[in-house]
Amino acid sequence: MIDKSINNVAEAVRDIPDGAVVLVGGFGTAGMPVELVDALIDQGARELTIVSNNAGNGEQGLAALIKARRVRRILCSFPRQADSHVFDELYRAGSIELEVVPQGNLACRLEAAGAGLGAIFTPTAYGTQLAEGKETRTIDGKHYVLEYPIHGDVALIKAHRGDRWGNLVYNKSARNFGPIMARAARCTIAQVNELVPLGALDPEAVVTPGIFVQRIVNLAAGQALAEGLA
Amino acid sequence: MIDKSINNVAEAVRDIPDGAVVLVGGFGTAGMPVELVDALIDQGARELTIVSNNAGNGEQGLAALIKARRVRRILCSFPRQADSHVFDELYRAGSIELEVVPQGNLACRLEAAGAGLGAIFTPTAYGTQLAEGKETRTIDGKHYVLEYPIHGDVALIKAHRGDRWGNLVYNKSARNFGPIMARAARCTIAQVNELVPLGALDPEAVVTPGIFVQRIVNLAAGQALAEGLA
Amino acid sequence: MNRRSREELAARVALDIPEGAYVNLGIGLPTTVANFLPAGGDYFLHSENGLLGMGPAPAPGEEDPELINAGKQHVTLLPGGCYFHHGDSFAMIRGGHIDICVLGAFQVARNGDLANWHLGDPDAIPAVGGAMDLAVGARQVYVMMEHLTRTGESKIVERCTYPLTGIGCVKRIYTDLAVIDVTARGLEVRETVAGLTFEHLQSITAAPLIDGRQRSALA
Amino acid sequence: MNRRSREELAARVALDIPEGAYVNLGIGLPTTVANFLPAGGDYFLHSENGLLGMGPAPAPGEEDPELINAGKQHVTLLPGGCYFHHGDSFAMIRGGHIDICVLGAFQVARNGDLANWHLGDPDAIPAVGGAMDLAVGARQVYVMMEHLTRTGESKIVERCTYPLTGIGCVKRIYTDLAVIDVTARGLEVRETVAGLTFEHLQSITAAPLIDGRQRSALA
Repeated sequence: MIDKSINNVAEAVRDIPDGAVVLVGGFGTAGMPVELVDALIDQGARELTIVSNNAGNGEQGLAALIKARRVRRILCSFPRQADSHVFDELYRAGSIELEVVPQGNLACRLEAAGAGLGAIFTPTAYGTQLAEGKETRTIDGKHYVLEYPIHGDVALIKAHRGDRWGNLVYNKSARNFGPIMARAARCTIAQVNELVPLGALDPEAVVTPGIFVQRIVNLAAGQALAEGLA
Repeated sequence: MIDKSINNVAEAVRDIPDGAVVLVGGFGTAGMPVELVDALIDQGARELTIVSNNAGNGEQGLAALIKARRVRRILCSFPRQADSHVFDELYRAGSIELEVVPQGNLACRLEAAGAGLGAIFTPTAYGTQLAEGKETRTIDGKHYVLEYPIHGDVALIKAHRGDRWGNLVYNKSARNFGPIMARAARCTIAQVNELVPLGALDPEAVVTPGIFVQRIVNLAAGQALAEGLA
Repeated sequence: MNRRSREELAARVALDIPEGAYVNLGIGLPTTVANFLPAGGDYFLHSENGLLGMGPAPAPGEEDPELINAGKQHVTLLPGGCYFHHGDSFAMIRGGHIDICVLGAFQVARNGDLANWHLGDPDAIPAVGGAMDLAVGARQVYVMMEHLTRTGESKIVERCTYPLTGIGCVKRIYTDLAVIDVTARGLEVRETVAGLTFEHLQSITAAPLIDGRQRSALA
Repeated sequence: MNRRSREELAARVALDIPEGAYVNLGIGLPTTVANFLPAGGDYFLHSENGLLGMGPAPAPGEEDPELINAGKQHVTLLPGGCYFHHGDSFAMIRGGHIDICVLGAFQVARNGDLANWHLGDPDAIPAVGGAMDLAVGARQVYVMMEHLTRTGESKIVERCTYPLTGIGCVKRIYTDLAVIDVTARGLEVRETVAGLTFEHLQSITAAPLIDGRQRSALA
């Protein structure tokens, strides 16, 4: 029997090495896998490269990871936000590297990684600062920039429900980068609010097939366990 | 109020011009939009370019369209089948052009069209006859072939249920090329077994958002109408 | 002259959005255009974080932290709306499936170049979001902005001095003073607010304008 | 010698598929490997037409024309299986998410080149399906085939004479006579059927073999 579920976030992230490229789901706080990121802070891995749409909000989740000085480099589309003060301060101090990637290029570079493409010609950012130094080509009269896949060593994502084979469904706009990060990483770790029996998810409505998920953490079980121990 | 539904297959295909590039869903007979293809035969458009996984089965649907000599050229991954005698005969007679495209390249070229990419480096077919004369590149030690998007003027697809905004869900392995063809064509025409009220489809489980669908034909209504007229 | 308020500007943009259009409204001022679309009509609002058929803000107390728009504001989903991931969402944008995108801008150039993501300050933290994808992908890119900066400089320019978001992408500019189309002939003024002459508009605009205002037969 | 039957060959391949593997079984003979996977274990069968967690053939009378495998045979879906479109399906294949793919072959070359889609006859109608994607995308490509053609020619060759499906992609070859790994050193024979010597196998094989059979300590 194959059971990818783990009841404990600490166990789920235990082997993420220093220097890993970690894809972190979420758009702002929606879909941010806060519990997994907190576990990664406790775990202690350093010199991480983070790929995420934003560079952390407030003091939680990704912001806390950055504040703990575990992140060497971050790729994101929109670091600067009203509540991104943790990132802002380290960036201005020169303590964190930033690569700004247009949101759609972030998406299609992750998709290219997941699908095994070597590179893609995307129209986004042609003629702008963000395409400086990049290969370009005109195809059928339109201009394109060559962009390369973004592969993750690990993806940390938040889904709504999952089963022991790793099949996932999401909740509303918390879906965002989850499905495309899941397929772009060698090891995808998903936290779910509920682990359901095999066959309980509608096979027509599974958003992330289990093939893209290596570990699934049932937060409800973790909480029940913690309460039992308390 | 926007209502993309049409009760009549003839009406749905009325304006497909001679010479159009028509994407036809289906893998074998599963997901083949037989009623729409039959309507296209009746409609009379000629010199079509067809993009479909197969080149027709038996005497129905795509096979009938080919038999009616409406197809100048076909792009597909697997024309030769036990029951592809209609295509086989015309091909051997030199009456139809064939471009064989590996199934995954067919898929990702349709996806590239739908997503607005200019070209993609795909590993499939590198070093084979099907990549002869094509641009290649080695990226991170792996070999890739440059492939271009396949845009359709029209897509004819079969879904299971839909609503008046064009949202679609499919049935089992009849899903196959439907969702990626829908987004690769300028005008996507979907036949559905059932038209449901707006909001009846679970927003988490819509497979093809209505933005990719221009016309939706409710076969059940068409049949009811035909029976009423008979 | 009769400078348009922010609400009047949003209402004016809304007038040009036909029923059935797939529309992405940028963060900030463009988002308010939604408030002026006729009630009862089917307008398909897209949000790049994975929503189509976005509805208005929820009633107080009914906010869902996992149902937000690209500006990270709480929203709702209409019956017939749906959710999808970022890959699909930007396929909609880059693939030419969005009919109209309305964006704010720092500058728009005579040739339709758009600058709206970065003021070029080397100390600023750059952040682009989906602006470059929208600029290049939407079939029609409309800009809505104040005609002048707070210090009175024209935001319509011969050539952008701020870093570009997209080249030659803007089709129409809505300001508090005028509606201007970017055409092969140049910047064609379609409307001016009451009490504003073409000459006055030109005098405060840092790029040559063409008077393309249509006079009704009755005028 | 003890030539393996088609069933024995399928059973032998099945032995090398670990529980939990994501596996694509090619059309024809490879499909039958599924029949020899241990009951009760979780094996994830992928079919390129959009199935993961494919189950056995349905009971007679329960066939669903819209639930078929890549060979267009009626199949079932296990609880925990799911459906997806061709884009996602080939992302699984090309993206390196399929652990093992088992394919038939016309020829396999010493360096792992695979020929299985076309006999090169100029009159033949070419048809490739998903073979080239599987050849390049699956982490491990296994071939199962008869060692010799009907006319007695070796299907293992120095260099393929038929058009290639993929270059250097085959990792292991299962024939009715032997199991052979394609390694950097060449073709290493791992097993031969009872009664077949290495020398005999080499004599009927059109590429040099290396005797890599492990002898148990008790032999």
